[in-house]
Amino acid sequence: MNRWATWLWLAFLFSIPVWMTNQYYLYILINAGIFIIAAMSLNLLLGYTGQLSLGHVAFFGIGAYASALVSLGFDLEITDSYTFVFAPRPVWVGLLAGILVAGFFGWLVGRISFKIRGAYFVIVTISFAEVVRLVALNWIDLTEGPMALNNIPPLTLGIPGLWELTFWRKVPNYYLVLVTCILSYVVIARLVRSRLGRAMIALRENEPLAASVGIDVTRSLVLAAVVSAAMAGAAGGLYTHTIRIIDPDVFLFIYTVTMVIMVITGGKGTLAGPIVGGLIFGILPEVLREVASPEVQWVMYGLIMIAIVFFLPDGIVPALASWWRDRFGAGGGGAESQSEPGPGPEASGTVTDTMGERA
Amino acid sequence: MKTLIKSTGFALAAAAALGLSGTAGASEAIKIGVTQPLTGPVAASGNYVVQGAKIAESFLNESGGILGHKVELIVEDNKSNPKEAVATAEKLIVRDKVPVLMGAWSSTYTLAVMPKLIEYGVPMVVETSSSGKITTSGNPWIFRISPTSAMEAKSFGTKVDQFGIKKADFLVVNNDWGRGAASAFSAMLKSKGISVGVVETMDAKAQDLSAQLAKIKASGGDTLFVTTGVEQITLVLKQAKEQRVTHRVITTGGSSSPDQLIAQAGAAAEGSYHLLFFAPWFPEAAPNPDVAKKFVDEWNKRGHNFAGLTEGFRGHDGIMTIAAGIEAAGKAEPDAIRQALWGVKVDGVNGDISFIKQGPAGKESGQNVPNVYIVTIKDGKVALP
Amino acid sequence: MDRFLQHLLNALMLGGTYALLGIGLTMIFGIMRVVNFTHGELYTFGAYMVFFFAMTLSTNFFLALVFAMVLGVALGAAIEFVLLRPLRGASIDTTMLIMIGAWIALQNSEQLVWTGVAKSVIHPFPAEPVVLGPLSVSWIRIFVFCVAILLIVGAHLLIHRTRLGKAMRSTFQDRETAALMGVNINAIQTATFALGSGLAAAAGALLGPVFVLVPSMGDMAALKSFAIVILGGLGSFKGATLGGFMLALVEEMGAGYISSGYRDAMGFLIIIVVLIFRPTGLFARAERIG
Amino acid sequence: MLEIEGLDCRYGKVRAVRDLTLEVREGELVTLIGANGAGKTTTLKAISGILRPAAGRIAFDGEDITRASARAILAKGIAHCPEGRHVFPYMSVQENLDMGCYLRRDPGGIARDLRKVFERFPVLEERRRQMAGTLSGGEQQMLAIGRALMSRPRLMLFDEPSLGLAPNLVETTFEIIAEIRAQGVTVLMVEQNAYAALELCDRSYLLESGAVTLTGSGAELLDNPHVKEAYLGG
Amino acid sequence: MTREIAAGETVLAVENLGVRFGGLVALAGISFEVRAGEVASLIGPNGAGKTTAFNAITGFLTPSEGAIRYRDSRIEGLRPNEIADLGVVRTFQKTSVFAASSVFDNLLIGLHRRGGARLWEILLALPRVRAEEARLRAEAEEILDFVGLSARAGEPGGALPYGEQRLLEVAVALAARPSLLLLDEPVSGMNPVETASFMAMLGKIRARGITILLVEHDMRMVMGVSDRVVVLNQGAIIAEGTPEEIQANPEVIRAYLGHGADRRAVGRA
Repeated sequence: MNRWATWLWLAFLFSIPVWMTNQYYLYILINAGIFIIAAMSLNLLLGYTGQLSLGHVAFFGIGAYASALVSLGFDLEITDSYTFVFAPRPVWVGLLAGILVAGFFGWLVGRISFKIRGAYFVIVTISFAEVVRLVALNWIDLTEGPMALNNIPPLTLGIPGLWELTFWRKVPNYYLVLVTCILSYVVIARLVRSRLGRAMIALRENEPLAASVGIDVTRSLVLAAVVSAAMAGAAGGLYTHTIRIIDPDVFLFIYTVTMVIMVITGGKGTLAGPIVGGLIFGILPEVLREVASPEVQWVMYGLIMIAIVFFLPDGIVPALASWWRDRFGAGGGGAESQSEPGPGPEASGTVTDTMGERA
Repeated sequence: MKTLIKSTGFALAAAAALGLSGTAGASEAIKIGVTQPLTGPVAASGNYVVQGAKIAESFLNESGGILGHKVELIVEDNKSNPKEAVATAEKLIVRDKVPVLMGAWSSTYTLAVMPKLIEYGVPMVVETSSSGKITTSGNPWIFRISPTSAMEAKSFGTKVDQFGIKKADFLVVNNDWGRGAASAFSAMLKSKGISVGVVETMDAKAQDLSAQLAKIKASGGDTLFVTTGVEQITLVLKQAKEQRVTHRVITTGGSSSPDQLIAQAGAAAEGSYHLLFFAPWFPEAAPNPDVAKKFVDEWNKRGHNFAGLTEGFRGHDGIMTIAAGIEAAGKAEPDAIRQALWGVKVDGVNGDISFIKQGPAGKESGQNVPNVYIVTIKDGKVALP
Repeated sequence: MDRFLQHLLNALMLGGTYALLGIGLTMIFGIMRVVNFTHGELYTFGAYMVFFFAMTLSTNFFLALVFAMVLGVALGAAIEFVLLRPLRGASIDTTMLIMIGAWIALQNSEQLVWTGVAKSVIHPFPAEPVVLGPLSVSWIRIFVFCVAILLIVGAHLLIHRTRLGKAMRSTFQDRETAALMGVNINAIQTATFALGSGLAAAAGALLGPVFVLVPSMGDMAALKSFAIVILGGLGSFKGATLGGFMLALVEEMGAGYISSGYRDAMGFLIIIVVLIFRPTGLFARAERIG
Repeated sequence: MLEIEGLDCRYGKVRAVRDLTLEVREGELVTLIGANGAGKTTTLKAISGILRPAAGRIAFDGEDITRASARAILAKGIAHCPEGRHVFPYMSVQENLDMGCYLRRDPGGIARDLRKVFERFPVLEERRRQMAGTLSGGEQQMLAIGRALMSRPRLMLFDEPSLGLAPNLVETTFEIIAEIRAQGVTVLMVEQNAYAALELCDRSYLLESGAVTLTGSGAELLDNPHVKEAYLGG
Repeated sequence: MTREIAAGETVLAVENLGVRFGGLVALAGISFEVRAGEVASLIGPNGAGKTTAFNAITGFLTPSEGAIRYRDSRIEGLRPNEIADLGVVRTFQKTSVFAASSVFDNLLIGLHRRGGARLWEILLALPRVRAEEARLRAEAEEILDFVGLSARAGEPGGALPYGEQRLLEVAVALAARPSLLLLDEPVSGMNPVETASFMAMLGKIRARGITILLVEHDMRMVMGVSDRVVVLNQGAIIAEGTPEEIQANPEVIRAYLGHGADRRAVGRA
């Protein structure tokens, strides 16, 4: 039955462009989708390993810049006589490069900052994002600084001369984002239900105990940081090729805050949480745009965030799950593994089932 | 997974609700989309532009609208942020179905919106942005009434001799506008044989500029070109005085408001020069004195901040240009408006507005050649030099 | 050389208010274990309150400063009472998220009330600077510096010499034992948050007339406070004081001799470097809040 | 003076104290003995109000203080000298003593009591300005006792006063406690050092797994082989 | 993992182990051994340094001096996970389970060392990853069965009653396949019935060939299960021997019951 639900759900998602003719809503969904990917990546760190990283936008932005630069090409004057010239590459190469570069920075930040915890870790991650922003702002030769990189090409797939598909319009971009979303979901779902993912969850729940059963703390955290950063980089790449301009403002703290709100609202450490939170906070600003002046919108944003932490500290998904359990009784159970905290057995995914992961 | 389905279903239901609420009835009015920064760091300027645009809207409607229809501005906040600028463009074009846009203040926001213009085939009148890229990147839907930094520099170049500059320093805001101005003006100065000392930048939010000023003081120049918003110009003037920087200060970019400087910087503003695109103290000196006077009067009547006039007029001129385009096109359709804009001649507050072609052949953007004014502050009053 | 000395003087003047900001934040963290993201908003609030009293109501400038500080204390107490008290014992992550929400809400309320148009406070000090040989500094800056130093000394005395200060320090050092001594831990936490907030408001009230007022002015102040506090070690009064002056110095010298574009990056680079090599801050051994 | 009836305390799922009943009469020195984890410290914390009991009743001078705040309980005259001293390490000796009389508002009385403390512990007067964290273990213990005395208590709770002290200091500490009691302060002491505690006290309660298993005068318990079993297993 | 060890051979050798925190001496050069197949206990009054010794042996703190040998390797200064990899696994004094994870997942986490799937294999869901998962699940079920928690597999670890949580702790440690298991106060807080069943469990663990080092305050339990007892007091070893010897040792009695014991003894003499 779960399997059917999954297919139905996917069919629904794939059918949206067919019946949702208003392109504006599609645009909102594309944007929400990109931030859902970013939120899912943050969830891996924040929800599963329990590290509150408030510099996550750095990876998003690094992925965006790397992807844009690779597909636009750039010149760098190394010395007076030597200039490094990087010719433009196809966009899909750029996207890959964005993922790799962001992943590399994830590794770097993980290596140096997981030595410290708590408030210190939080402040270091904020600082890292801020430094990256200032570098993007001031390294004019590479990033054009505040003048922004514009005319970034959209993704083109296919065989040159024979068949090509350029992602100019909403519908192909919607599918692009949807497929990336699904891939990211599968990556996270497979990871957190694997040996390596369980190690990350173990660190969140009880670090000394995890270490005592042989889990390498630093290694697990760094691995989580790399996967998380790479995924955020992918989101950044998608962002840059759909919005087609990128400037240092992409590193603003408010974007990290948005991602954090999405994860917390939806339910950190759950697979569905960032998706739910991402949809709500991807759509809410557009709803608020209709009803309130800009400042009031922001004030409400802040108040909603406070209210959620106060009244639904675990987020919407666990709250719904427990409501469902109370109302209709627990299903499943037994020796079925469920790596998620709060939610009951029904929260355990079936996407992976249908992908034939589990025997 | 069930939870996922349930909970995402919730969110989608919310989306659907949004869809229902958003169906506006077909209105008779001709809609013009405006995207401006109404919140965030440059919110003040964006709000002035909108105030000017609203004045133009009233003027138009008082005189019977366009083609017999009322004009309705739909104003969206781009939150001083390129991503939001794109969102506003999407919303205005797709949802509100506006046939033409005005926006988006900063070059970054304008550049962000530009691919959307091509995607949907909607023209946009650019009222403030100064980056050269906007008109040279081959976007045929762009019509700019504001000058590029290069045009401003060139215009100033005709009067530079009277200042007797030997060595100039720059202090500019670290964004496209400031950096663009610094490079355009230093190129112009160098071409006139004037040497350029240091080029210092400041974060748009920076308040303490003492380090930059100490460096400028030590450079030994005689003139300091400052490009930034009026708040920061205030700070530059005050802090330059504190540190006894003796440079003559010339502000570029047309965003400074000498009245505000007099009020807030006091004696520190004395003797500074300001390049403006509108000098509201002297509407009679404008090329179209009637238009300028009428606009200034209405502005004052509405109780808007006088200091905002140097920004606000852009909104007026932008909307008037669009109105002329629609009028000439005979219908409120994007491509017709685009073609008609090439032929418009508008009596703007700044002067006559018409477009020349810029950018790669076949995909040219429209660029107006606006007037540039220089005013100075003398005895606590704005004066023509 | 003249330029170097001028940079040094500028750094000294700026450092006083930085220290004020840092002390406020470090006290709150030290005693309450709350990373206070509203710190910058209190700074903004202080500045606008001076504007409100001095410019809108035409109150005496110095009186306006006092009012602004007092109201800052009151606002801090209110935030603590409404948002933090119900969450006593919650994890640091939870309170951090609450404070981020409060920060967004407060900043935009300020924007709503005061609009984005910059405001300027006219102060009664002469515009002509004080000239000391090749150096110059304005009267208002000297005034701000002196008041900042007075407030720092005052805060130091309050913490070390008064009954309230002792209660704060004891709570910081050993919460349970402080309770055994009869200290009302809840009240102490409110007092600490109010006092820390008051110092931030004071910094804003003092710098407002020097600079111009915009609703987003608190963001940089908040980020700098974090840098200062990390530099000095979370919870360390002396560390925050020294950290304030050090950050000002590094920023000023960095902007003067490296690149003005990276001025604000200096603070963050310091944070990262310090935390890699001395994770507990430069003055970890220094006396903690007491 | 102090009556406890049916006290139950829990840490999450762990029941640290089960249905404990005891009383302390004015002027007595009563000890709670028992092996580690028997629930002695928990009982003291419940009395002084820093731990909320799950069930039961605590009365002081006949007044119910079960739900009273630590502050109110201290004000009624119960001082708690916690296990492991818990002096404030970054405050001077003087400031630590000041904290002891945090609730008192009688400067004259405070000065007199301070005099008394310094007479009893001259070393504290010598180190008045020194940070408490730099004192030796024995000195810290004196400070902790002095600090508790500064509230001028009528009932003093001592938690493991001998823990971690060198043998000669252990003796001194017990002598001091006896002296305090001789001056009219009622004492309830938790002590692992059972024999010493039993020799010192009027009456004692033996706790095992959170419950009282034996009670009687010190001498009675000293002769009871069950005490040794409670510590070393049967 | 290395060669076979015969019962009775020394597996863990603590040599002159010293730990200082600042000026405080927590352990002043202690030496003792644990032999294969035995249950050894480390006891002593509060603050004697037992948990400190545990922490040093399992890598949670680095000793200031001395050596710790496990089989053929020096393990002092290694990280906890490296020590676990050698087969030395511990439990904690305070209840320590993965509270939000199900009991079954607790076991799967414990089985970390038993798997070897790499990131890319997991992301591609290779057959060998699936096979490994199936194997780990089977092992987890087997261990749950062993400790008698099979019925609880789906419940969050933190929701179990106290006694069962302590069992779960042991099960998680067993999942890491220790050859030496260090238990830190495993029965503290348990009622007598629970303690008794735990002692039975200890026997079963031992029967699996796992050597056990125990820190415990419940002397009935210590005396009931130990082959050998090492007594610590104030950071030093004061006695070592069989339970009977220890119970009769005057030094031990003094450590536990205090100085009065001497006077008592003198008084009686």
